[in-house]
Amino acid sequence: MNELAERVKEISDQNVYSCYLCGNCSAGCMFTDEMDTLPHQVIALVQMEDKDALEKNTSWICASCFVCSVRCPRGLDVAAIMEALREIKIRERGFRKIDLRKIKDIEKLPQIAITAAAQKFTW
Amino acid sequence: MEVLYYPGCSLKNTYPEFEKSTYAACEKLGINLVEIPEWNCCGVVPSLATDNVMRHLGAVRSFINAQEKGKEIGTNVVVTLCSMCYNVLKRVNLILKEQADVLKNVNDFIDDQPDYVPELEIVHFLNLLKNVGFDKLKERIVIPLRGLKVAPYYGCALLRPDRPKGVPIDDPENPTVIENLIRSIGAEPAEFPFKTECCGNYHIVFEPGIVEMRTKKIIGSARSEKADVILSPCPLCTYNLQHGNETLDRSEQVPVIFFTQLLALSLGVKSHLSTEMENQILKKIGGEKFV
Amino acid sequence: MDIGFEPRIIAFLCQWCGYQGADMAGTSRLKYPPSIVSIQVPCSGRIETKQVLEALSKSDGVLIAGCHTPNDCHYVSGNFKCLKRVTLLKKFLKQVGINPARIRLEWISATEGRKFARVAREFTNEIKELGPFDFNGKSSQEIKAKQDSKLRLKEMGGKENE
Amino acid sequence: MSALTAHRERPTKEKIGVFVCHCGRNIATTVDTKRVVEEILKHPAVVHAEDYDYVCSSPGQELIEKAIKEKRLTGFIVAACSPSLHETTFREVAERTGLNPYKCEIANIREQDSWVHEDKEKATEKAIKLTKSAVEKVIRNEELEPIKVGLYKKALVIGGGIAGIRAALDIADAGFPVVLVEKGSTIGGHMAKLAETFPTLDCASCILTPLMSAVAHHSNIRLLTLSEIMDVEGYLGNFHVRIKKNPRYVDPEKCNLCNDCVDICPVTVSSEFDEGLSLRKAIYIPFPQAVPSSYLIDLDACLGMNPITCGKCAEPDICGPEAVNFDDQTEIIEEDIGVIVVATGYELYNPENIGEYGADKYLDVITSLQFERLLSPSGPAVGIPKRPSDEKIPKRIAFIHCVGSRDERHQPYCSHICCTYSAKHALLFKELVPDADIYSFYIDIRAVGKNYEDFIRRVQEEAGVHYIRGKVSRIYEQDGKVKIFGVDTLLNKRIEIEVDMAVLALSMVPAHGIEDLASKMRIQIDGSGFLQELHPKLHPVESATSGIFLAGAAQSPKDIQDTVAQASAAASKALGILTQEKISHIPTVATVDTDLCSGCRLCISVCPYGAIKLIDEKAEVKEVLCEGCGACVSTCPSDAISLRNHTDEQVSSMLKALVGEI
Repeated sequence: MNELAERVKEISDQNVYSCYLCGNCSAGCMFTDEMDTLPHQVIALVQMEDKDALEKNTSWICASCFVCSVRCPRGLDVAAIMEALREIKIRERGFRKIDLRKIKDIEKLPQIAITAAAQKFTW
Repeated sequence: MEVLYYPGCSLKNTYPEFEKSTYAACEKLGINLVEIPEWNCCGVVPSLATDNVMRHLGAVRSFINAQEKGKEIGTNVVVTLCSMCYNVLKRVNLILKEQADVLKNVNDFIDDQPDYVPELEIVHFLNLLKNVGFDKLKERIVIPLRGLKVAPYYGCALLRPDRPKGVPIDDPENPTVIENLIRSIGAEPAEFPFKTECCGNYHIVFEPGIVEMRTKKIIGSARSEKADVILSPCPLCTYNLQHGNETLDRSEQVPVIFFTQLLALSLGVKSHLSTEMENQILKKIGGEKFV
Repeated sequence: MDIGFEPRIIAFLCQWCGYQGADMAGTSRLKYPPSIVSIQVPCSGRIETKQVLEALSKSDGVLIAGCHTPNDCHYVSGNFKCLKRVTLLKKFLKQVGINPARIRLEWISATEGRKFARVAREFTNEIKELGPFDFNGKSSQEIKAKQDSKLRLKEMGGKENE
Repeated sequence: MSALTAHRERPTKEKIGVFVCHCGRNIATTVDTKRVVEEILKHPAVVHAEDYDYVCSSPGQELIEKAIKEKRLTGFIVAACSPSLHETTFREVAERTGLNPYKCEIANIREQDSWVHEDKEKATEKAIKLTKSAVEKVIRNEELEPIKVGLYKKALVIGGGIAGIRAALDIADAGFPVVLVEKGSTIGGHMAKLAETFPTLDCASCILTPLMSAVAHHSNIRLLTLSEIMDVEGYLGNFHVRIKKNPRYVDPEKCNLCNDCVDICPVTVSSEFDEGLSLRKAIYIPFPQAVPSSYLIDLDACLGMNPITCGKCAEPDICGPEAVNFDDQTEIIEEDIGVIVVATGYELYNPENIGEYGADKYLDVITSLQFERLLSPSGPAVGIPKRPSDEKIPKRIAFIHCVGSRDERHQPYCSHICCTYSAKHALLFKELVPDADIYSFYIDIRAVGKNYEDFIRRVQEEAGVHYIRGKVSRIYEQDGKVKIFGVDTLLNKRIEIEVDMAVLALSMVPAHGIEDLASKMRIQIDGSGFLQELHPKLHPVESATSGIFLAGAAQSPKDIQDTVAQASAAASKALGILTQEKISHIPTVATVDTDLCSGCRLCISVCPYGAIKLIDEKAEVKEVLCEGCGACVSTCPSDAISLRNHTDEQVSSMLKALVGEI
């Protein structure tokens, strides 16, 4: 297993090599219009130890709706893999995806939206 | 029936009508909700990183308070209304039940409170209603909502993920519990295919465009099934769907309300719907006499 | 360890897999030390703890090779019976002060000549590391159990099937 | 060549000869055969030893024969290649010369000695040990004869699909009686429902119905439909089977297929034969070519023969021949059987289990078998598929592969035939509706079989099917259209398309009730629920129980070609037994010393063949059932059971020889 896949496994307990690239995750994903790369492609990149997987916006667009995870024919928790890719970046020293101080209309938004975004985008 | 109740932040701030309508309905149904003392934030979205248990701590602190209160009143059932709270609490509780090492870690860390013994059962209010029995519920209905077509929207958090086992309150692909509730209060459920699709979740904060795109599809799907109203179990879904409605023409909108509000209305107690909304529904069911 | 030490190893090979695997090693002309001599058994499930112990009493190590678990046993489940027995026997050996590494259980199919040769080489080296085994040696720390071993093995014979 | 004879006093009365083979240079280069001969002669039981270039050759065999006669040998050892090569050869030499074949043993000094070692001295030492160990064994071998038992020369075939039909016909044609048991009301199985078959596009009915008719008229075949196996007792050659035959309520002998009963029957239910796409009456014939050629009454749907409620079909002016018989009873039939072929076939996986495809909610999301019926000229759409919701001819169809297959949540295995039949569906449909748009979603195209790749190519080239590599995640209906969420993993594009109808290539699963049947027959079930063959490569049609053979999709998903081939293979295996006068069984079986047996039953629990029974509180081995694995021997806490020619004493003395103590 390559180092990147190993790291993903450490964080998510998912073995990306189980994936046979059927594309079910990408087919059911409601957010692909915003993604530069489809979810199954990102997994293929991790299989090939292509660090580009970390630079794609796919994992950041993923909203953890788990449609991919409940339908994966190989039983992979795809959402957890996406979270692992986010975490690898987030845990890097000096990395900052978002600035919570720059949220627009913060007083209108429900707390859960802000907390959820903070949970997913910050350390 | 006395059960522990975990409200969560939205019910105290953004959407008090969700909680208030629930209390009203529960009183009618003989359910006594005992709010957990000093509950704190659940964490909203569950951490999927298995190497990081710190994010479970918020939930566990509330569990400990619930456990102690539960001992007083003699129950281990914790009911939640907000589906995001349900999802986090359920997941964390199941993880602690299954993984003794995680439980030990967490208990060691929280040294200012009693240990958590994972014996609580986290239940969503919909399942509580199911356990009470939709047939029994039907008997208590004062205003049957005949002629009202209701789109049951589930969102993600009540149905997914399916691991650890036991998180979904119903079949993740073909849930029926809200439909059964709708039927029991006399209304007609709209079979709309987007009932389990994601509303865009926390993207409302930085990428509201994503949420608009998603919610337009969901609302459009409910509209094409001629739904008068969308029923939601989730404060964030409700917020996002309402946000979606705002970007649509008035004729394309479908109002979004909490399922407990419609339940309260049919039970003849205060629904905490806006007067306009309540009149609209009563008009639809030919019930001006109730107005 | 003594460089000149040539270990004696007895291999119990099931007739369908382990023995055929050893034959395949031969057909492929794969070399391994002549320290290993084999005895063919119908099934690894036929091998008894007392036989393994008897073999060990006359040698420095015992190799057991049967069909792969879970589904390859010609007799449905003999390999599992063997696995249970060997697991228990190793625990027993440890208790009486014999290094359980002197007994090795392997699943080797009829086509795995390469694996048989590798296991034979590895096991010989391991036994060389452990040194000669004196089952009857008075001073040997590895054995005090010979006298009551038969009795205790009988007890195990009953338990392992529970 | 050298021959030496020992003249020493011997404590045993056994006189053993040893023949050490050079195998040309194969053994002799590494093993000093002369020394082996010298050393082995020191063994007290060995009266003769010699070495020779090729002991397996004719002159070599003659050497053995000569020594047996001259030295009055009681047994001999050949130190040569592996017993798996020439044990049989040398045991035949023994038999020819008047020795019991079990008084011959092989010392393997080639595969496990000369070929794997380089040090000549050590290899020779080892050869001596191995040979001595074989001597120790052979002097303690009992003289055994194969166990012979008689057999019933009759076969039972379970399942009346194409596999069961083929196996039954093959056995019956060879002149042996066959009992063919079918659960349903007609034979023909799934194949009868198919339109045309890949890759040749033969019409399924045209190739199947003559075989069905042959079964109906074969004098050697007793056909029992609406029947189930109740229990199976006994062993190879001597099975006793009880069969429950459910009532048909119409006498096939009398019924003349006039259809008057159907016309008058007031009850309609959905047709199983048309996969729920059409209706039938409570009295019905599944399809016109059904065998037996007769109507039957579905009593669950029937109003009953009470004249107040109904009973119209039984009236004499409706059923002239008085074939309708409401008093028909369940029958228990007992048969003595020699061999059994199990061909219980498959079912399609229940699409309701795949919620995201909505086959239970949406009329226009159908199964592959339903599509076969729609394509069939005799089907509910009379040959041009119409979609179930509005009976319009669909213009856009999506075929979804791997539905429930290669999927951990459903079946992890590949169902083997879906790629090819989906291609066939596309081709047949395109021929009927030339302007149709066809989308075929696949993960991989697995067209493994003779001429299959050509067939796929033809479909791609001629039918212009849009093959899209990618799985479909969801299917739903909205605004009267079937919508599909898919992906093209080659173009890396997510796609949402609208079609008129979607066809699910559902995975094949074992027929309902297979586990129950398997446990009655003591045959194994594999991890996927199919029947387990004895060995996937060497014994693909045998079950672990002797005399029970497997055929068709009951063993694994397979197409018609493979099914028929396996059915004929099973039939030939069955015939191999039926043509024998007596059955031989290995004599190296377990035997009980009743004086030592405490009746603890441990042996019964470990025997994989049910060969041990407790008689008068003592274990007794049914020798014909025992396969000689020895599991009972190693389990017996009282040392009451031993295995013939593999006794504890033999193992013990062989061990001694192997370490040079003898």
